[in-house]
Amino acid sequence: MRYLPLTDTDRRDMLAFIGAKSIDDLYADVPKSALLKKPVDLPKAQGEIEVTRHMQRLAEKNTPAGRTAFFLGAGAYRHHVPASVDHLIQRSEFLTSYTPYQPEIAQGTLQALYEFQTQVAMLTGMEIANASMYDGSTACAEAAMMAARVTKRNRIVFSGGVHPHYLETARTACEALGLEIVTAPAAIDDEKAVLGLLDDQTAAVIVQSPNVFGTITDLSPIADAAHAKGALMVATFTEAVSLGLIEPPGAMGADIVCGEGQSIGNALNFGGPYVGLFATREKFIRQMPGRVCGETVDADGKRGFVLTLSTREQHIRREKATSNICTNSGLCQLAFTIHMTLLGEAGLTRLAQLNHEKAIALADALAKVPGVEVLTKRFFNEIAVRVPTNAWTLVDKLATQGVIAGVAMQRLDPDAGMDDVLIACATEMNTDEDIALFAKALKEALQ
Amino acid sequence: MRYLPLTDTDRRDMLAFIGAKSIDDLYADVPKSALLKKPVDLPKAQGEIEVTRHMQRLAEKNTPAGRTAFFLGAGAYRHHVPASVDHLIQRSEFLTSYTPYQPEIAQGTLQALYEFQTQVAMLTGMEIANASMYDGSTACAEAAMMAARVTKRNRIVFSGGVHPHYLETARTACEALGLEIVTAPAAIDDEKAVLGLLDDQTAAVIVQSPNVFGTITDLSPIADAAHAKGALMVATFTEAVSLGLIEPPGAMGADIVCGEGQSIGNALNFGGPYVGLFATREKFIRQMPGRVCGETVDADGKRGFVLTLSTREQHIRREKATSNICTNSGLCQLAFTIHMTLLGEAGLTRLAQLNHEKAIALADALAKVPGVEVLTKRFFNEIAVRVPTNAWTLVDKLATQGVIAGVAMQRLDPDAGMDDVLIACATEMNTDEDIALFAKALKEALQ
Amino acid sequence: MNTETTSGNRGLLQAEALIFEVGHAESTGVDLPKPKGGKDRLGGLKRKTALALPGLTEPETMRHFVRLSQKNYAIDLGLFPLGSCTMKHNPRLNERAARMEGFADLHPLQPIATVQGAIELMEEIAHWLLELTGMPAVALSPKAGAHGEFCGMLAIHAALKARGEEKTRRRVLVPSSAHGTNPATAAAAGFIVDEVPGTEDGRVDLEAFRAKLGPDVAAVMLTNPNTCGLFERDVKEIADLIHTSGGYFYCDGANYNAIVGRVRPGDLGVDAMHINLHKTFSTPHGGGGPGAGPTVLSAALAPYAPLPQIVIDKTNGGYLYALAEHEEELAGTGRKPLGRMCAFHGQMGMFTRALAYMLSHGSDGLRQVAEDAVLNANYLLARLKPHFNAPFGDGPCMHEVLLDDSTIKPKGVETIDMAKALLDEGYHPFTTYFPLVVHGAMLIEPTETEPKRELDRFADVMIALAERVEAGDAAFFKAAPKLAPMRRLDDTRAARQPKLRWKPEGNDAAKRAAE
Amino acid sequence: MNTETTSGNRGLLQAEALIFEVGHAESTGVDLPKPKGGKDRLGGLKRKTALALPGLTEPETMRHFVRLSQKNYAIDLGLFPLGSCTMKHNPRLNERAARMEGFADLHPLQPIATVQGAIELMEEIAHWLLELTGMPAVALSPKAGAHGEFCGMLAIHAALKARGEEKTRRRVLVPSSAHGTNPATAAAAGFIVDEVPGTEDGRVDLEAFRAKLGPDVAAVMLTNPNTCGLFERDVKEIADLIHTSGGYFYCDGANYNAIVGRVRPGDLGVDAMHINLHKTFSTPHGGGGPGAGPTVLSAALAPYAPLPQIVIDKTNGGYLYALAEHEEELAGTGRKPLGRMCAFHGQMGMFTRALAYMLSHGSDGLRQVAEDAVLNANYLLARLKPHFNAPFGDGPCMHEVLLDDSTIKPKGVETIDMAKALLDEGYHPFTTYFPLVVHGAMLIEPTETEPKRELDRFADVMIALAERVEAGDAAFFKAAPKLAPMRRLDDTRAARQPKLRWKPEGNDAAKRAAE
Ligand SMILES: Cc1ncc(COP(=O)(O)O)c(C=O)c1O
Ligand SMILES: Cc1ncc(COP(=O)(O)O)c(C=O)c1O
Repeated sequence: MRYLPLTDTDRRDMLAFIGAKSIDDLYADVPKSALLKKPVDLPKAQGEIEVTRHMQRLAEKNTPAGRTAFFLGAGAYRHHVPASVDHLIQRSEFLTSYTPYQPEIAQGTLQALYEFQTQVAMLTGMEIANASMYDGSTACAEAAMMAARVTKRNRIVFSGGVHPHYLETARTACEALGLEIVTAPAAIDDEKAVLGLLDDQTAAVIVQSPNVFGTITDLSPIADAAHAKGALMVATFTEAVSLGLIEPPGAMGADIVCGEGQSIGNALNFGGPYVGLFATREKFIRQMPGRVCGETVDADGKRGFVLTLSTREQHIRREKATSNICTNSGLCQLAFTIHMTLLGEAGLTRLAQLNHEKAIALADALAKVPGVEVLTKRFFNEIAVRVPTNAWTLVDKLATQGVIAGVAMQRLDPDAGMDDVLIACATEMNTDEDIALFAKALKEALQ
Repeated sequence: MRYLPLTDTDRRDMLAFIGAKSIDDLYADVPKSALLKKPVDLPKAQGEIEVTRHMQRLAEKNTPAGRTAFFLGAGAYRHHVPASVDHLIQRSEFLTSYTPYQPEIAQGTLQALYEFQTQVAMLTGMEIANASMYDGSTACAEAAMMAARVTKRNRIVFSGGVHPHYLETARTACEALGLEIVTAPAAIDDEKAVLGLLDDQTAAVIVQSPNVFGTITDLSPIADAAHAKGALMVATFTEAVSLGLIEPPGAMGADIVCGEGQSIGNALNFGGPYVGLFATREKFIRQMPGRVCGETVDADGKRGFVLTLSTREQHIRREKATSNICTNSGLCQLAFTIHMTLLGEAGLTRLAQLNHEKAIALADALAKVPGVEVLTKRFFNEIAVRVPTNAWTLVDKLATQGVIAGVAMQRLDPDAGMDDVLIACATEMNTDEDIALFAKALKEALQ
Repeated sequence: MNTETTSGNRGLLQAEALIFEVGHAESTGVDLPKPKGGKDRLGGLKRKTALALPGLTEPETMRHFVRLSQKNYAIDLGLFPLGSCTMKHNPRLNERAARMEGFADLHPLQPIATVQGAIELMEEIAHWLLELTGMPAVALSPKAGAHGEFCGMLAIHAALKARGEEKTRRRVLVPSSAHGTNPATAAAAGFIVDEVPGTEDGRVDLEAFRAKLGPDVAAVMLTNPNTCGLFERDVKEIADLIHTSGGYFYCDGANYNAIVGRVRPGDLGVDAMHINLHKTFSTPHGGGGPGAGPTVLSAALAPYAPLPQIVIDKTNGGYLYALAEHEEELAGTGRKPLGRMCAFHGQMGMFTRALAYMLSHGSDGLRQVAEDAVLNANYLLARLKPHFNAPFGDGPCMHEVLLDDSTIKPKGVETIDMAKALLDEGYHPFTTYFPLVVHGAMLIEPTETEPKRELDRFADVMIALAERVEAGDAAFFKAAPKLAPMRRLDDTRAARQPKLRWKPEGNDAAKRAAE
Repeated sequence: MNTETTSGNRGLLQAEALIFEVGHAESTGVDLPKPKGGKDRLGGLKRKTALALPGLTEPETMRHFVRLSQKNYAIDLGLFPLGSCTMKHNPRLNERAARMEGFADLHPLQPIATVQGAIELMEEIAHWLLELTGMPAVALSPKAGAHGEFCGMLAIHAALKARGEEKTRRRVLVPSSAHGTNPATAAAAGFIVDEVPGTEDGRVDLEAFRAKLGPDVAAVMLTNPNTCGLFERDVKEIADLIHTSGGYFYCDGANYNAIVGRVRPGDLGVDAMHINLHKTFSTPHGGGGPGAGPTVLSAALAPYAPLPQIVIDKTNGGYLYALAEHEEELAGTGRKPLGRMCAFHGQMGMFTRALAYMLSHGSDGLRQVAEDAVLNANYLLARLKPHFNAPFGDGPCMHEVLLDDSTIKPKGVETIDMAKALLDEGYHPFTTYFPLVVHGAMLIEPTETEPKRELDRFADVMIALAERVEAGDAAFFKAAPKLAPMRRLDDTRAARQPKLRWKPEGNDAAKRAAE
């Protein structure tokens, strides 16, 4: 087998050296009854040619986004990833290294982490950031739990614009801990509804901007109200590129900013792996979940980097840890860092502007379709539109014409009572032809 | 522009430091009349998204071999290249390094070269090998010229089984030098015809096995006859994998072995880049063309490798050099070395056996098609078949049915008078279904 | 070693500043069409706060990260014997498969008809995991091992709730040798952690365990093979005991590599177990992640598996894969999902890699994986035992060798020093000081992808170092590493005055970097 | 630096044996189905001679070559100022394009209808080259620069033959500063090489050149910008003179990067010029190749362009690309191809990369390439001139800076020593001892993809070294390199007793390797 270097001779010699008669001697501690006599009932070993054919066959049963006019976002976004990004993250020294537990031979990973933390802090307008969470949804759940720790309160208020998957993920995690989840009804543009839900038992108010309908909101009044009640203001987002063009949560009073980093450096990958961004205030540093990398010096006084503040983490703190997270999103975080390094302020700003302009063009094109109403007024690259039919069936229908129109709100939340709402997004990947095709197909579908 | 690091500020500062008013000052030596005032008439700069679309559009106008039932060889072969090979050759340290002129910081390239030279020598059964030529055809031309140098004679005899492109390439190169090219008529299986062409002015007799029709030949009698006349025996080949199963030319008296290495480690690439293999006897070492890597030690007595015997080469010897070659096929040679390392004797032998068995299956399947005659009796993975129609039009016709049947001899040599001869090849990439489909389509096409 | 150079480089080892110290806000490595620049629809929320993010052109970016990468150790450079981490070879075929357009360029919310192959792949990897573990159900969405633990403990919480016992059964028994994620996860799921001591021979103390059982016990979290690299002989008794006392058996599957294809957790009475695809099934560690932690569940816990779930839509005679994303879509199946672990359906990019790995090995190859992993570990144990203290080294180990520093400490050399000396020898060290139950633990996991030659070379180095300790050369160890990219780093300083990001004012850093 | 370790590794720098010293003939890293093993059809020619090729499994192979790679310097690691080699950034977009299934998985002999996009791409790159150079025709098939030279000289030979002068015009004038491939090529094409001396200011001596002209002169081979990094001011006169005397002007285009988009060789009277796509157009050097040397031709030489040639097939109103592979297929066009340069159609894999590079820059970007390349060189010249002797440094240079060791040699330090000292500083040195016309030449080509920051860092290092020479520390230079993967290697020994391959008996090597 091509991955197994031991030859039969090696195996014989090694058993002899150990003083074992057969490999089974080494499994002596396993209850005889539990030791399988023969391989389980699964296919036998295959070479690269066969495995490639097998995977190709499965891959070809799917319709890649790039082969369609593609307008789907709602938590994952199709952006261009420069060839150099994917090349660099595949370097053996990054791809096949472990968590940097031995900093003297892991400065590559560590310095990149330090750069990532700085980029995330700058992007969100916060003081500090951690070394990544699994994704935006779990980062959001961690933010809720952290807020409860910081405030020693157990009531979490969610606005009606938070991505339903984020809400469900946080609910699942928080309720086990006995935290109470309070939610405002789903609404295209009504984040301020959370103001009415605040009380002095509230640990945090969690608002998404741009929200799941694309609406962007000024968080300052919400932050002020939350602070007045002694609660933390948690801002979340699913589209990191938006921060290139809109005011960052950190500048609007957020105490914790968490969100999805996939759109920078990472492919769609059918939902994972992605990279959760998590930033907060310096004063909350010891309540922050996840790994962090910090600057220090070596025995020669040279600057270097190490994983630090591990007294917050499970391997030291065990049941008192700020989170149980161990493996995080290392390589996706590296892709984010590299792409962000390539972009820089100039590139990110332009990328964000392009996205916004494509979305404006999309909104205008769809608005012209009889019976279609654009519901989102202030947006970055995503909008909600009302269609005069069931949005989910409409999306499936358009797909057969090579248009992935977006996602029906009903699919994200069947109970929202928004079966006629479609969420569509445009990025730099969409051509004017794509938009025209979408509008045309939509018009025909509705006739 | 993403590849140009100088900022306008940099440019201004640098010009000032140099003491130049404008960039044109630095082009002062160029005749004014020849200095272009504005960019030439070509498209302006484009980003990755646009360039990718442009290349994708062109790529999609082609039919990739893998999307068809593919039986084409005749100098380039479709074999599986393990994923790790392409990954390794893309490592920056290999991909973006130059010819190892500074051995202290090029041991990676040099040791791999030394391993390549050893592999090629072992594979061909020769004493030494060089660091690669451009491809098999130019290696063959170099062999002819080397033979002329070694023997101080100027008559080169080619057998009728040599790939027409190889013959033409050698003819083009040799005739400029005033060497005389003598060729036996194209024949499926008549290499010994060269015996009648030998004389005591003959520098070399060049025989290909497996030849362009797939026929394999015992070179020993030809070598003996050549040596008797004081000529060198030059063996060439286009399918390196064949050496895993058939007796190597070195064991049959060849003085120079040259051929194409593409089939190990390298994709089809529409004809290039490929890698020319060149091996010979130790005693001819100083007449050998191309770079060679040799073993030595460093100041601490540690084993290391350097480019050596450069007194044969153009940069030292200039007009008296053994060849004008400078840049060779470095990266393709590395791919060959890596793939050969993965294969080893066990893997190469099995790969060769599989190819041979597929070819036998192909021959038997085609032989059953009414009107089709298999002409090649002793073969490795390629055969010539006679079809009851023009082979070229037949190939074009079958292509429309998703079968790339091979190549018509007429396309390679219109003057061979073999318009009804088709050259077809099978490799480990062909499934039994491919072969059945080919036979079926051929049968129908001939009805 | 610290030969000074003008450049700050040392031969091929390049000094590298932070991007913030060399980049410009105007520079970029990405060319995009110029925006048309019409009126925006941001409702006055256009960014006012400066970004100040530096950019680098592509050549500068390539160099920056290639230079950084060379300061890293990696599996592709040599033995990476981090115990408990299963640092095995990562086949490049898997990387190629994961990048196939038909997988990488798929959005998780695409119309179901356009992603049939993707869901079929999820079904296929689920099938492999169920066959290998002998369990009836699996939750694919957990994103790493700890997340899988969380999923399993939430399933137990849900099952207890269904029994109306979630308030009464709050105690979770966790052996003292457990990995930190176990107690952390139990706590995160709202349970109270109760430690179970171990025995002289590195296993759970069965008597102590029995004594702790009671009506308030929700579950036991047991790692098997355990973190000492040993198989828990009494695993079946433990399973029976916890079950009869009304609790559940969570098994930490991080060490599954030792038994894959040879022992099925389902035959041991396990109720839930996560599988680290980034360990046993070779998806790359990527310097810290991403991973994937599919969690297999027993019949008792299967009904509580999280959303989404794959269902087959046979409406009008068809056969379509679909995803149930909400409980109502499971109506009538009797399933009561515990909720949702994360957005979307899990780490698809890891599923493609892991499936390519499974198909490549096949059932026969996977069994060989376990045997070779165990053989390699026992061979190292046999070679090192004479020179180090192996606390539980009398019997065979599983896939990892546990040593401690008890014999070298008297000479002034501790586990950490031994680890740093290995850096100079060109090795990534073993896992240090884990498990906590053994003082000065050195946990060595060679994995099955090491040739005997490499094991012998490593053993020779370890033995030579042991002899150097014997010779009383403690100073040599304290001074290590000398040949690594950096000398020993000051952890205390990092934690005392945390500096977690670059700041403009911190620009003296620029100079230091260029030193 | 030579700190001994047991492993032979030095930190991250891994000692690595030859595959022949560690592999087994039974081991393999490739799994293939078992052959059925029927009767062969090899006619008794089945291999009898043992192959004895060792194999390695995939993990071992990955490690072997990754370890080796780290002993290499590369553009992606730092400045690579090899004069005459144009070591510029190699964009990864180009690698991606070359690997598109529709290009990489195409056979050169596929039915023409199945490769229309490939030929269109060849047409497109031809169009770019013709527009940029202002020439009427191009031969795409030459596989590297020297091969392009050969193509050009064969075209000249063919043209002379058509004039019936191939026997009388045998002399080719080659400046003494020419690259070795020029005389070597002229000789290979059957010409007699006649050297033309240079002037004080590094150009061709026009008078000497005029004096050498005559009825037996076939051509002049001139590099412009020349190998001293200077533009040949008299290039037009030279062109006129050679033309009026009945000869042709071959221009070596290796240094085209300095003028691309700014000067068209067609406007200078050039008859043939090769273009190194692996220099000007960024296709990777790959440790020595492959390259590509498309050769542009003047109207006088165009008819003799080699086969194959792209033709448009308009039969019954269609528009199909086709390839004329034999002279008869060109009947009626008046073309008399010189023959065939190689099998198939040229370095397609390089065309895809180069086209992606051209499209990315566009006509504006390519012009900027030339200007920045020249600016970077002149900036370095200005910084280094005060500290080294720049033989032709009074006027501006083109894209490379020529220095020599005349000021340091008296202190006992030669060009080679300066080069080796740079290795310790983490730089690949300049080109040494070329061009031959300048003793102890150091030819520095920074290229346009270097930021000013890197140029300054390099200049600081060069100046610091110059000062060290001044200080009389010659021993330091003779001892260099100390920090590179190896100390100075013994070239003489390698050439005296050539050892060009591993041999079983040479197994003491194994031991030495492990040192
Ligand atoms: C024994 C054990 N359990 C659990 C984990 C957590 O797995 P992950 O890092 O994938 O979250 C690990 C990982 O190191 C481990 O070693
Ligand atoms: C001036 C000059 N001419 C010709 C050549 C030969 O080009 P190639 O190496 O591509 O054959 C070179 C390459 O180094 C060169 O520098």
